[in-house]
Amino acid sequence: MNSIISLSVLGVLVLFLGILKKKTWLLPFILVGLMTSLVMTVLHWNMNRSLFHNMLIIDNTGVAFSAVMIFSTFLIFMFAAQYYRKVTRPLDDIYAIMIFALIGAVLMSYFGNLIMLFIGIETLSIALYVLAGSHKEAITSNEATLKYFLLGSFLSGFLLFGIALIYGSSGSFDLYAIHTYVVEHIHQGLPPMFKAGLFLLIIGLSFKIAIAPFHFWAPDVYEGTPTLLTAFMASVVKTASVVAMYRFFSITFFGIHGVWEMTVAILAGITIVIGNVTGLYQPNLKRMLAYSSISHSGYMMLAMVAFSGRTANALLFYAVAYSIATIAAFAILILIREARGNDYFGSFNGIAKNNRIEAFTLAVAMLSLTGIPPLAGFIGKYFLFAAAIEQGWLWLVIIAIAGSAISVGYYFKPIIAMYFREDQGTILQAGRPFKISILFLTILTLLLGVLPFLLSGLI
Amino acid sequence: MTLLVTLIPLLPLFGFIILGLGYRSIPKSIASILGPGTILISFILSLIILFNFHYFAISPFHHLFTWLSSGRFSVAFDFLVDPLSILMMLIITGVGFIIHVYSIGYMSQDEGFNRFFAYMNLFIFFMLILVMAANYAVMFIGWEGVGLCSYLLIGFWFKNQRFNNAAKKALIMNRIGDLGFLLGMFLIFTTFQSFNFVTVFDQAKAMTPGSGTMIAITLLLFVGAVGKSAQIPLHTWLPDAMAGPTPVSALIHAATMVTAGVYMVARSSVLYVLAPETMEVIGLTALATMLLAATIAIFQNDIKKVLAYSTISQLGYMFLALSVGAFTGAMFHLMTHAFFKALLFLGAGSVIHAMEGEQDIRRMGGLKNALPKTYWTFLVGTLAIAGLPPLSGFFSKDEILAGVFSFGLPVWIVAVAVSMMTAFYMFRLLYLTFFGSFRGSEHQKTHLHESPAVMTIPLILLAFLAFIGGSLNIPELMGGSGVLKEFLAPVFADAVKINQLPHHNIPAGLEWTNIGVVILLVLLMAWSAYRRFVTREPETETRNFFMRLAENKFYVDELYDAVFVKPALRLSEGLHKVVETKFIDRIVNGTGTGIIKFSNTIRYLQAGHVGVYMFFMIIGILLILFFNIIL
Amino acid sequence: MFCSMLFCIGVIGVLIKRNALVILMSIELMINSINLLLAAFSAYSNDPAGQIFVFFIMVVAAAEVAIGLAIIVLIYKTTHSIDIDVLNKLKW
Amino acid sequence: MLTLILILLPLLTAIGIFFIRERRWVRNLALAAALIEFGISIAALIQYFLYCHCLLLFRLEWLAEYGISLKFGMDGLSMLMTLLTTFLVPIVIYVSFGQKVVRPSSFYSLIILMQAGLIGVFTSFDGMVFYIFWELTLIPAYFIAGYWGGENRIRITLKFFAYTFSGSLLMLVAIIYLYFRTPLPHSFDHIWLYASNLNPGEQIWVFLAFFIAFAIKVPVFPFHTWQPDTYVTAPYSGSMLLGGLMSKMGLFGMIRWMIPITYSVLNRTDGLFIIFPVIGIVYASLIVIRQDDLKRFIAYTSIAHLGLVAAGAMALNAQAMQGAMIQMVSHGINIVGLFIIIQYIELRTKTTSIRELGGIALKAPRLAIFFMIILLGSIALPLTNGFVGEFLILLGLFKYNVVFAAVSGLTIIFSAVYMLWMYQRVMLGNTNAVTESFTDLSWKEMMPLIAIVILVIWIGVFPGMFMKLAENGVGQIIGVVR
Repeated sequence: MNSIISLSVLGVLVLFLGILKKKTWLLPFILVGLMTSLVMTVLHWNMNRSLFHNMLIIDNTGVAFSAVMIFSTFLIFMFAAQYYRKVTRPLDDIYAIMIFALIGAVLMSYFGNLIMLFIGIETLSIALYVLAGSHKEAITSNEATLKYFLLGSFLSGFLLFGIALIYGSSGSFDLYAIHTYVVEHIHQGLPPMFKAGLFLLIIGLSFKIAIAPFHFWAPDVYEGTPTLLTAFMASVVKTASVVAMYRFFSITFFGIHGVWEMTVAILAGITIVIGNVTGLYQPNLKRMLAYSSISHSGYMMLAMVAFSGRTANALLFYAVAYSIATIAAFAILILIREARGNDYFGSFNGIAKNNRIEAFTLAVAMLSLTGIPPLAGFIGKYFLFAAAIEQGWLWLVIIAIAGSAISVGYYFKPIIAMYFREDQGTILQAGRPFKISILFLTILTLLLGVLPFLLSGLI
Repeated sequence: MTLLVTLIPLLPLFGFIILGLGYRSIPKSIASILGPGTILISFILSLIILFNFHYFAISPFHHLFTWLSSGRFSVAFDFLVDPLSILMMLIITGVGFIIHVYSIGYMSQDEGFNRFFAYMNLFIFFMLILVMAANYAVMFIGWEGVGLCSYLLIGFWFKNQRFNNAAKKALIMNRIGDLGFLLGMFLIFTTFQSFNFVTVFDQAKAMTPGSGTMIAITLLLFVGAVGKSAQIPLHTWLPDAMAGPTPVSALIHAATMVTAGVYMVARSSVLYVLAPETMEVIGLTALATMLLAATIAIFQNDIKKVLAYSTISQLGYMFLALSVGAFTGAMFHLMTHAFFKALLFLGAGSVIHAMEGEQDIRRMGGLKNALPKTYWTFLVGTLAIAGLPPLSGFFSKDEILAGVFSFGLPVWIVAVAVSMMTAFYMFRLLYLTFFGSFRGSEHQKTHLHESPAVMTIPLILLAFLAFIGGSLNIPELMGGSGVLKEFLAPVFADAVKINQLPHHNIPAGLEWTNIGVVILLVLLMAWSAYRRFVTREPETETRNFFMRLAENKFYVDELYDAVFVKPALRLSEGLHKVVETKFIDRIVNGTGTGIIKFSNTIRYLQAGHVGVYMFFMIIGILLILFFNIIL
Repeated sequence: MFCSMLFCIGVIGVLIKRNALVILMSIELMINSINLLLAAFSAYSNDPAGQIFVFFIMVVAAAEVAIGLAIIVLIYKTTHSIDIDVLNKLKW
Repeated sequence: MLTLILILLPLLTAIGIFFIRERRWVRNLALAAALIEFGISIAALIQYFLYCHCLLLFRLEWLAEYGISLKFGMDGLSMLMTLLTTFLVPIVIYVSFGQKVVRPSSFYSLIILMQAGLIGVFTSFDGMVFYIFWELTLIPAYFIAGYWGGENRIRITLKFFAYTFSGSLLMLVAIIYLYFRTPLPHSFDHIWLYASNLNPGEQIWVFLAFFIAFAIKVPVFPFHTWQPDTYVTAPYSGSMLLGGLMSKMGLFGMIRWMIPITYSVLNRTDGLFIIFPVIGIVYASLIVIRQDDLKRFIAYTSIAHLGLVAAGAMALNAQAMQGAMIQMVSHGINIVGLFIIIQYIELRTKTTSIRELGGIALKAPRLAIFFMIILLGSIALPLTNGFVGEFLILLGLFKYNVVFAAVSGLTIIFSAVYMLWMYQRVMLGNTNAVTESFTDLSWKEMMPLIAIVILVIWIGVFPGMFMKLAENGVGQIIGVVR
């Protein structure tokens, strides 16, 4: 609870600072604020209480995930200075909106009631619509925001419809209440209306996570959105939506796997295939990362399908590993764009020569996403595969590993370009804090890979 | 005693290592002492062993160390020094020493002097290992080792790719045989759980004659022998092997290595007598080889080639003897053959030396005045191989013929025919080389000279041996005691006991008449050869189809080339061009490219139009709802 | 039933129309149909939560529409059209 | 404990070296580390023979709740392979001094890192840890071949990586699958994995996954197409590591993991899978005859030789498997020796085309001698290392199935054919323009070759120690199989 409050306060204060034209204070202030709210979140550990008649449920899952999301945001803000170096006007609005979006995400990780879920999602989405279009001059940015807005609101309509149907059949918005309803009606079969609601809910969330066939927005929007915010989308938003979905499966729809698991499994399979295969052909890193994020959503669905007591943990680990790697990749992407104006793989040629740390970071990120031991990505994948195999979803796992095998094809493009292709004498201007933070990300990836038990036993 | 026994092979090895490491620094003088010296000591040691063995009956077994061991399976590096081995050791070291001495003179001008002696010593080492081995595995070491040495020595002048090809051919042919030998060993092991001669033979005695495994074992081993001893169909390497320096031909390709097959069969006599069918196979192979080689020999013009083919046919003799169970006879002939064939080769070497590398006998003639020593020794050799009494060849051949006669008349006739042909081509060689008028170039004529003492003395020594060598085993018929027979008796005792072959004794009169007939025929041959090649000029002889066929070795090489070598190369091409690139590699790359193509197609789903996206999403939604609600 | 039909109409409107404004309106239609649905349900099982939710939805929808209109204006400024198919720079 | 040091030392060295700039320092440090590593492994060997002829085990909980624990140990097999690794890596490093390496710090740290990975693979007794190290070796190999490689290295190395990676992913699935079939509490410990109970159907799938993964690594026909290109394009150090050590990972994996777990498949299918390597022997031997590039030549010969080893490993009897172990060591030594010689030749003549060479023996008798000895080793002449292994393997195969033995035995003929052909073309004959100014080896260059030749002879004449190690290791595996 405190974290939400503190975040909101932070957001408002940021706006004030903007009014006071205190540009230089902005980022430090935000970083400090995020740290404090992160601390507050962590203080909720093992608190396990519900607020406002189960409107919000503060449990370890929620705490862990929201901590992760706040942390990711923190990292992204680390790179904000670099990204907006050339911009002169105070960016308080954009930062504030990012923070509000974060609040939405945190709500999604705590919600105990469909109303809260809806509010969380909408807070997140509306903020994102704005962010996506925040680069007003660029036509791509406009297109991105338009597409995102139209599709987003369209699908949130379905989400709402789903909520309505569930409400209609169960007569409540409260997750536990619905669950009791489910438990009562499970043996004489759930009414179609409820089922329809359930699936519409899943669909609404799949859109946010970018599960095929609801992934179409992702590549375009990612490409059009300003890179920093793309990183935000790719890490925080995805995590939030995943945890939201997890809450459904762990609380409300607990005990009726039979109803949804096959559908989700098929969706996951399609997503993995489409994400990886399509990613293979992408000419530039940003769009490639979009597809990679799609495929990773597929992998996370793998964990949902193979639902068990360890799923939360597996998801957490995977989300962390994925977010870290992705953010690192986007950080390097920002540099490349700055130096070269574009992010086609050609622009990566030989940057390893003069920019060892940057190249190394990107390489590690890519390897981690590919799932090569001993990096965090591998452990995450291992957890998912293990869970899936344990539950006997062998065919799905086969698709998944086929996907990872294919993914080598595109994750190695930047590595090859950076290390094996001839040098063009590029030198990336990265500030010291920037370098430190990417190094930090790299070390984190390695650390989680070598000492996974730091995170694996958490929830 | 074990130490002494061990020293016998180790000394040549020692010589090899010294010469090999210091092949640059060591001066020729030292090399020419070290090389033969080690062999001489080994020879003396072998004599000591013989002496001890004979009078103090020391145990034939000498254990060195365990070589391979895995679980129950274990191969020990053991020596078995029984009469058979001792005989071979004496031949190898003795003849070896003489040839080494000869080489000092022969190779004196060669810059690879040290290398040569290093290889020769290495060869002696492996050869000794081969004959001293107490089990098949260790025997195999020597078996392969001598093959290697012959490879190295045939290709000694490696500048010349033709020689290298000959060397390669020799090793590969040997390897083909070795595979058979190896499989035979494996079969032995799986049958008797051991490689040791003694164990194997003891168990084998219990087995029923003519059993399948026995036949398989013996046949496989014989394949090895065929490879080593250049019998049909693997005989083609030996003539080419003459590319090597002449002493090599004398030592390796006449006296010792090529007889390894004979030795091996004799060693495994117990197994062979248990497989009569195999014996027949051996007999037929031997007969075929004898005939073929002899016919070819008649029409060869290269002095060494003639000798090479005669070697092949003489080896055929030995195998024939083995096939009729006359093991002692085979060994006896092996020994005498070592003497006179070495002698002949060295004589040829001396001739070539004098003719400055000329090997074609059509360019020679009338050398007997220029090289008297060579001529006389060569004459002895010829008489010996032709089998005229009282030279060694006569006794050994006679013993074999006797054995064959008791076996069956037709075989005897063939054998006699071959011995006649032998006489013919040997005398042809003799006449064309030493009689008549000189047909070489003027330059050669002026440079004709007798070889130095270091080369002639070995000739004389060998001539002496070739002369009296027969006395070792004069049959009872001629009031001889058959020393060798008695000496080897214990080795072949079991074999003879088991041997089922018919052994009705022949009346002495018949025996004598046979001998007489053979001698007469041989003399006749000598005379006809004289008529043909001395009184008439050799060039005038016109050659009909058959002659040309024989002259070209019946085109066996060409046949092999067409049947094995070329197809193999073409197959290799084909596999690489078709299977490898077009098939296997294409599948792998195809998967990759296929996925990329797939990607290139489905990425167009991302049409960029919001409407399209919405449309797809709706379809997705409807499908999900349809499958979950309606169904 | 009626509400579902209304919803479907909205969906179809979104699908067939190419004009951003009309699509926005259709989405609103969808949302309103849901509001109606919720109200009906809450009346059916006399439980106020549903109607409260409706208010939430209205608020959020208002915000959404505001943003949406802003975006459309933005688009119009850059492309001088509000046809959604004009913008397809980002694809494949 | 020593085992842990053996893994950690290179890891730390690799990290350390990565940050050093001074070329000479990097080189010497790397060499020193490798030599120390060798010393440690010798110490481990002594310890092994002094105390229990058994595992020197080190265990540490890692992901307890997932049944993964860092379990390293040294039985006979691990000992042999570790010795091989620690013996070869210093040689590889030393030889690489010959050519000027760009970015030495990365280069040598990758080599050392690879060593760490290899030792991890050979000594880990926990399935998942094994897999982790298995992949860990892939990265350095990829980068070495890709960064320091020859022409169109990018395509080739990517193919290499993708191919092997796909294989190992299959293995990953198989291992995890086994994990859930192990008796409770589930564990990746090798004992547990051996004890996992699968029904025949599952066994076949698990077996196939393992087989493909390992076959690609070895490589066994028909999974070999990545290999020749990679050997050719990789720098010599890379080719040595790939051919000498990485290929052994596959065979080692077969013996340590595949066979004990799924031997029953081999029993049931009755040698169906031995056919692949056996075909490979003939196939590669035939293809090799027409190869012109020396590195490609070696690549194909190694397919043939390793095919024999794989066949031996799968023959499921003590002799064959022991022979396979010995032969793995011998082949590692020989192929590295051959690569060293080829490197010397290329350094002098700037070519590896057999056609263009010839008559080198005239100019460089030392080189000729070393070449000949190593070559004899690889054509398995008695009293060289090659023979011991091949003899045992063929004997074992003969016990298993006469036909296989006979066909594999053809390698005795074939190897002689192609090896001598190559030697004749390269070393013998008269010199030509290319080899006219060929200089003989200096003592510095001879060092590694001397070391290798000593081992060639040693294993050939007194294989006792190696046989003992192999016997102890194989004994347990066979024990499981029985």
